[in-house]
Amino acid sequence: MVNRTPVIAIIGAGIAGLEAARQLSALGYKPILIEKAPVTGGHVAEWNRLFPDMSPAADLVQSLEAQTAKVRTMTSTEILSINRLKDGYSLVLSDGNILICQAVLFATGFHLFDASKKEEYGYGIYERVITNRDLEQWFNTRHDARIHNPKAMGFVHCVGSRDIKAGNTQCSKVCCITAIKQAIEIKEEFPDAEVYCFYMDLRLFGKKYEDFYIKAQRDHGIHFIRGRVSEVGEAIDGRVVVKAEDTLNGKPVKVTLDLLVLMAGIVCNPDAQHYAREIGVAVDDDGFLKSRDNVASITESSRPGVFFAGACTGAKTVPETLAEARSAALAIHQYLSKRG
Amino acid sequence: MRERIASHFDPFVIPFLIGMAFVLGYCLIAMIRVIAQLPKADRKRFLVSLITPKYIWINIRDIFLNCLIHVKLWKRNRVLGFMHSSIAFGWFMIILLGHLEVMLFVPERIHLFYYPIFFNYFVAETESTIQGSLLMFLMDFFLLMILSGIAIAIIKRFASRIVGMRRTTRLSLLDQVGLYSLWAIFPLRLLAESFTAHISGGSFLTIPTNWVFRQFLGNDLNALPTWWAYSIALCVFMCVLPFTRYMHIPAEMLLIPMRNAGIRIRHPRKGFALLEVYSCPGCGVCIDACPMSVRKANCKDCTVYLNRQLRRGNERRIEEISDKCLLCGKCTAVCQVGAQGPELRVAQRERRKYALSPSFAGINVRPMASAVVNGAGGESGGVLYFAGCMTQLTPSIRRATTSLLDKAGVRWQMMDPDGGLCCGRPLMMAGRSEQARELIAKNLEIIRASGCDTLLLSCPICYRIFKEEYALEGIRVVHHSVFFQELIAAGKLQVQREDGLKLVWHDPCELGRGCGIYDEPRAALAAAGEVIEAGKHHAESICCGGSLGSLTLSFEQRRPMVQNALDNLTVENPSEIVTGCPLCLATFVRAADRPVRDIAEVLDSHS
Amino acid sequence: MIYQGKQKIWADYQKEIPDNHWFYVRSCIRQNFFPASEKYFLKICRDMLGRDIYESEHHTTCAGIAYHCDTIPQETAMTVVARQFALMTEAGYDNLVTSCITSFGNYTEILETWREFPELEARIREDLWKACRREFNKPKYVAHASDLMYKLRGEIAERAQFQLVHRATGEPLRIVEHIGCHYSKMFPHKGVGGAEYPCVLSGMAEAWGGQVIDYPERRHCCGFGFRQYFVKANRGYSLSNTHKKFESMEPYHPDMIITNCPGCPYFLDRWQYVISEMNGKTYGQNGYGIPALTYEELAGLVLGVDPWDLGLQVHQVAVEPLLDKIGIPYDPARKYLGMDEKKIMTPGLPTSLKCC
Amino acid sequence: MDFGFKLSPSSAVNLDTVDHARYDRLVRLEPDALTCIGCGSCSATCTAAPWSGMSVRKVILGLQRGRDDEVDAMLSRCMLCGKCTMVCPRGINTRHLILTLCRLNRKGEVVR
Repeated sequence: MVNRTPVIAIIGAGIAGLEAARQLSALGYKPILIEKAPVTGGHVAEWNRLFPDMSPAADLVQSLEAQTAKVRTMTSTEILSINRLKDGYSLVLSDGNILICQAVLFATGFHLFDASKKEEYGYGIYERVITNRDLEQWFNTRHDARIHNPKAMGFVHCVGSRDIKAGNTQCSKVCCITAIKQAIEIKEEFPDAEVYCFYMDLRLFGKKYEDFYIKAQRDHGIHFIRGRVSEVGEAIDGRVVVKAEDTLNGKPVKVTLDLLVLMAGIVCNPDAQHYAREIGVAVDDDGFLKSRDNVASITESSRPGVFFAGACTGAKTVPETLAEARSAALAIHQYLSKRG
Repeated sequence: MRERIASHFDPFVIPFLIGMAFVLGYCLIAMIRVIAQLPKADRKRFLVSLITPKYIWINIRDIFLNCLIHVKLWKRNRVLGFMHSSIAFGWFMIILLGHLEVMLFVPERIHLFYYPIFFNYFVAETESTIQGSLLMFLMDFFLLMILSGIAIAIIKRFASRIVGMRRTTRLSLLDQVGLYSLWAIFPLRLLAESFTAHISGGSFLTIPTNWVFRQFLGNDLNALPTWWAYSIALCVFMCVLPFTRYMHIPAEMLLIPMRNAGIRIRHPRKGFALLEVYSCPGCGVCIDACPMSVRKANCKDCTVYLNRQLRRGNERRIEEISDKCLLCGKCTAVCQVGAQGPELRVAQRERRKYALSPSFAGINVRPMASAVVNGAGGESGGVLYFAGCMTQLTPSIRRATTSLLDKAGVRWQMMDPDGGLCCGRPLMMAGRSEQARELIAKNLEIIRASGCDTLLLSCPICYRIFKEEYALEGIRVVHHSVFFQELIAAGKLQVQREDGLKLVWHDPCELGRGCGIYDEPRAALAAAGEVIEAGKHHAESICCGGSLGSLTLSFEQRRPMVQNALDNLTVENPSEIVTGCPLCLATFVRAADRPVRDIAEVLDSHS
Repeated sequence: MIYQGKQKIWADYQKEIPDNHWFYVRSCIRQNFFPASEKYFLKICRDMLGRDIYESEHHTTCAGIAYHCDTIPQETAMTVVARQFALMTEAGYDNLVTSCITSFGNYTEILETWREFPELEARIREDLWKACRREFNKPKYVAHASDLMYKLRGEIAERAQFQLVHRATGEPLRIVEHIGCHYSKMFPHKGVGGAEYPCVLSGMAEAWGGQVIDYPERRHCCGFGFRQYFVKANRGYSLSNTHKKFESMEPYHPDMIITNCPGCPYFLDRWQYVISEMNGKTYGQNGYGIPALTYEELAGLVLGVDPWDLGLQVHQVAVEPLLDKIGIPYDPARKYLGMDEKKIMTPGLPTSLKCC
Repeated sequence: MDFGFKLSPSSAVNLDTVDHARYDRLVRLEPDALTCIGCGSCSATCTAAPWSGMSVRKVILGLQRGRDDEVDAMLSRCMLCGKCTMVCPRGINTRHLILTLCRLNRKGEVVR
């Protein structure tokens, strides 16, 4: 091993993978990005604009891609299996190659909760029920027959988050601010629409998030109703009837909407869980990969040579993911340097 | 001595006569209207005062000192004082001397109104007599005095800072007409008299100017147009006067005796309020004084503009100005005519119509009343301490106050240990006095039940209404700062003086300007440390900006006012800011760069 | 409404329903409300479709009503249910089919409770032994009778004399399905199609030619709610629930309602009369009500059973307009004839609700 | 016919039909009302609350839900002491909001 450039496999070429690859390249390594999808950029590449500055997501992804243009990137490549070696790992890839590496970085990201599992909300059954991802894609493409000059719209927070029945008791962290961001964008597009946000708690922890909230209330008159939507029905005209309890008023509310957006939560990528189990990396009871320490070494796993970056260990915002990717690159560097 | 005009008349007096007739007629009608609008009891009171010798003397003295000499203005700003008194007093003297001349020289013409005004045109006087030369000297002297005043006025208009005013009012069109005609009157009189001086005589001012003019305008015919111009300027001024701020000249002469008779604003637009509005000279002293003026946008919300909008009947602006005001009373404190800005605003608020009015008649105060009865333990007398709503947000005041009471061995009990009813002052400030009376009745029930002999307040907002509006005969209403000062003076409360402790006392509006309490808190504080003064203090202290008086000012809008008040307090770099109002305290604490405490806290920590 | 979406959910919630050999337990109240329903369930299964269904005259209430009225503790209900299981075991059956939705819910709830707390099951076994010296095996399958009917819907469709279509227009009838609350709301996986979009009744309706309509308050309770109805002071609450459902389904102009619960058809039927008396409002066409049938009655009609033999005359809402729509022949003169062909009494007519 | 029971009105608030004219007018006059986060500071500190149930939070919410009777009952107990304004974390001028509301009739018109 000595004198040979160590091989670092980065699983997933979303923003975490790209940023880690960029940092590792800068440190003189030759990381290899393995991406299941035909393109890089992950979830962020599908998003339109990012809070809090409303900067285009494409700008961030393109900038990361440009800076990692020289990194060997294998797209449309799946990992069939992953095995532990004496001092490294071997990855069997779907293109027939076997990759022997000294360090593996999980940048596997998250999966959006399948909103149709919350049957009472009728995603996939009612025409006018869409998800946050659908709406974000509409912002990108402006092409969705369901979104046509809505007069009344609703956002349901915590769909598949903080919900023991949905198998995910964790807060997905970014949905509150995403809902408010999307609600504002919708109001900018359709100023006459009444927009309701049904929330359990509003968790606006990040920089400038509260400003977004105040803006949504004050400048756009978005209605925030504290109460989780209990059920959605379809009216005879195809609009959806939403029922919830207005808990601050202690009374049930009912409203007919032209469009209902479900803020699908964040769950761990099942592939990541699968790979982790193959090489004996622990999966936490929240379904995400388990860090060696949730405070001091979140980017390190319990196995030597296996590292984490981004949402594979839990819901993260974009800046958090980028910071973690840098941190993971440094952890890998230290690990490889120590090994000599 | 001879009369120059055989007919004793010249057409140029006609403009003056028209102006004079108009202004006198207008003022007479206006005066009758104001008096008629007074409530019956007030009217009677006022008319009786007019024939009461004591009031006659006070009225004459006040009118002389305020309207002519502008004593208040002198105290405030000598340049402005000189400017105003030179014009007012000078003009008054010229008119007086004119009449004197007529009486002395042509007493048979005294019935001609215009004779004293245009005396030099109609009568040629000789300066060879002592009488004549003295009068002519005095005439020139007062004319010069007026002209100097006018000169300052012109400077003030274009550069107010030179005369010590940061801001001055913006004039309406008619005000400008009035102003320029007023400016024109006296230079024109000088011209007229100068052109006439070689015929009718003159003194140190008119003779030299006459000589100057004669060097190049050597024709007596020049005299007549200047007399015409002088008369026309007078006419213009008098004709626009009722519609300009100069209406304050006659209005104030009625206002002074009315105020001396104890008349108050009873109606937002009629009677005394109307008179106050017209008494406003529009000088703009209130603009600089107003704590809201730190925001330039609020300059238009000062009392001078309220009066102007009231004259114009601009309801939208009247409401805006009335509701924004902090009711700190500073404008009244600095006002030359004593216009009551806060009272006038509250009267406007009172006038407002509501779809919904609160009602407190249904409150059952029996539990609170029986609590104080039990608290008194069958004994009468003792102190009943009412902390009030705001003190509940500043529990340190309550703790310090009760601690001091214990230290002084006073027998006391709380009136609102678990929160009570509001005193009613905030409702009064909002113009809902009828509802406030319901609360007053409820609170009275509790106070009376307690059998106390002293009602102690740590909140000046409460203190003011308990003092002014509650029928508490036999019970002493006292603010804690006064009460503790007395305890210290009587030796019942030992306060240790701390060396190097520099305390500045913030006069809360309701306590200082509202109730006239300035010295007791300072005396009490002096026992604990060195008391220093703020930049502006006593009656001119600056409102903290947190006042409940303002209905519409938002938290953000108040912020610069709070900062300005704090800047004023820290001019002498005190180590601590001390106040006696929980609202001032809460307001200052948020923004201050040094400790802010209530007087009770300071005394408690030093005893 | 995206039908494929529903199908996807139905695929997730399919339960195993054995084809034959069932131990049948009746409902306490259905025999009073709609007496021919249970009779025709047995008749259709046994006589027409040749299934083995056993019924014991010794079985009692499952105690579900008392349990849901909070008048007995669950342990009591469990012991009663255990006796029912013992009867089934003694008769040599493994599959339990209940006529009542609340019974179905009660059995399911007790079996699930025993699964979570085996010590409780042991105690109940002991109690049952002490009480009546009986022992039992837990049933292998518990189904509601509508599950079985759902399973047999294809066979019934093959033998159908009538289709649920409007004879005049050829349009499918618009059918509101109403599922009893205790069917799958407690345990979604125990119901065919789950709790959100149960397909037990809609499967029958569609198999027999009808079209199921989906209205916003489809999930809502019929209003029975045990205590809400049994206590007169609360009865307005029960009525208001039903009213809410009718207001919600009204714009869809349903031709009929089918239900699988003892209480639901009763309240959806009778309350239409009460609402019409209270505020003069009727929900069917031309001043009639919307017939609310049990699934057995519907199966009977489809199979060509005489409406009066099915007991449709005991419904408050007149069924004649519906029969006419489908084209089912009936003899108006026989409507109020008893089994012995003698005239039973004719009910008085309501003020507003039109009846034949 | 008297059955001895009645149809009870629904307690649910139907946002499609609820009349919020007064609320709409209020937020035009007092846009800050929109920023209420329902924290309840105002109710907790209210002088009138202990004996009247007054709560600015409930007033703002009640208006949006068409519960005008409850709103008016609460408003008619306010003493305008201003404590709620002091504690509001969003800086809403609750005191003026109450005064403004008292000036609006049910239709949301300012009474003159």
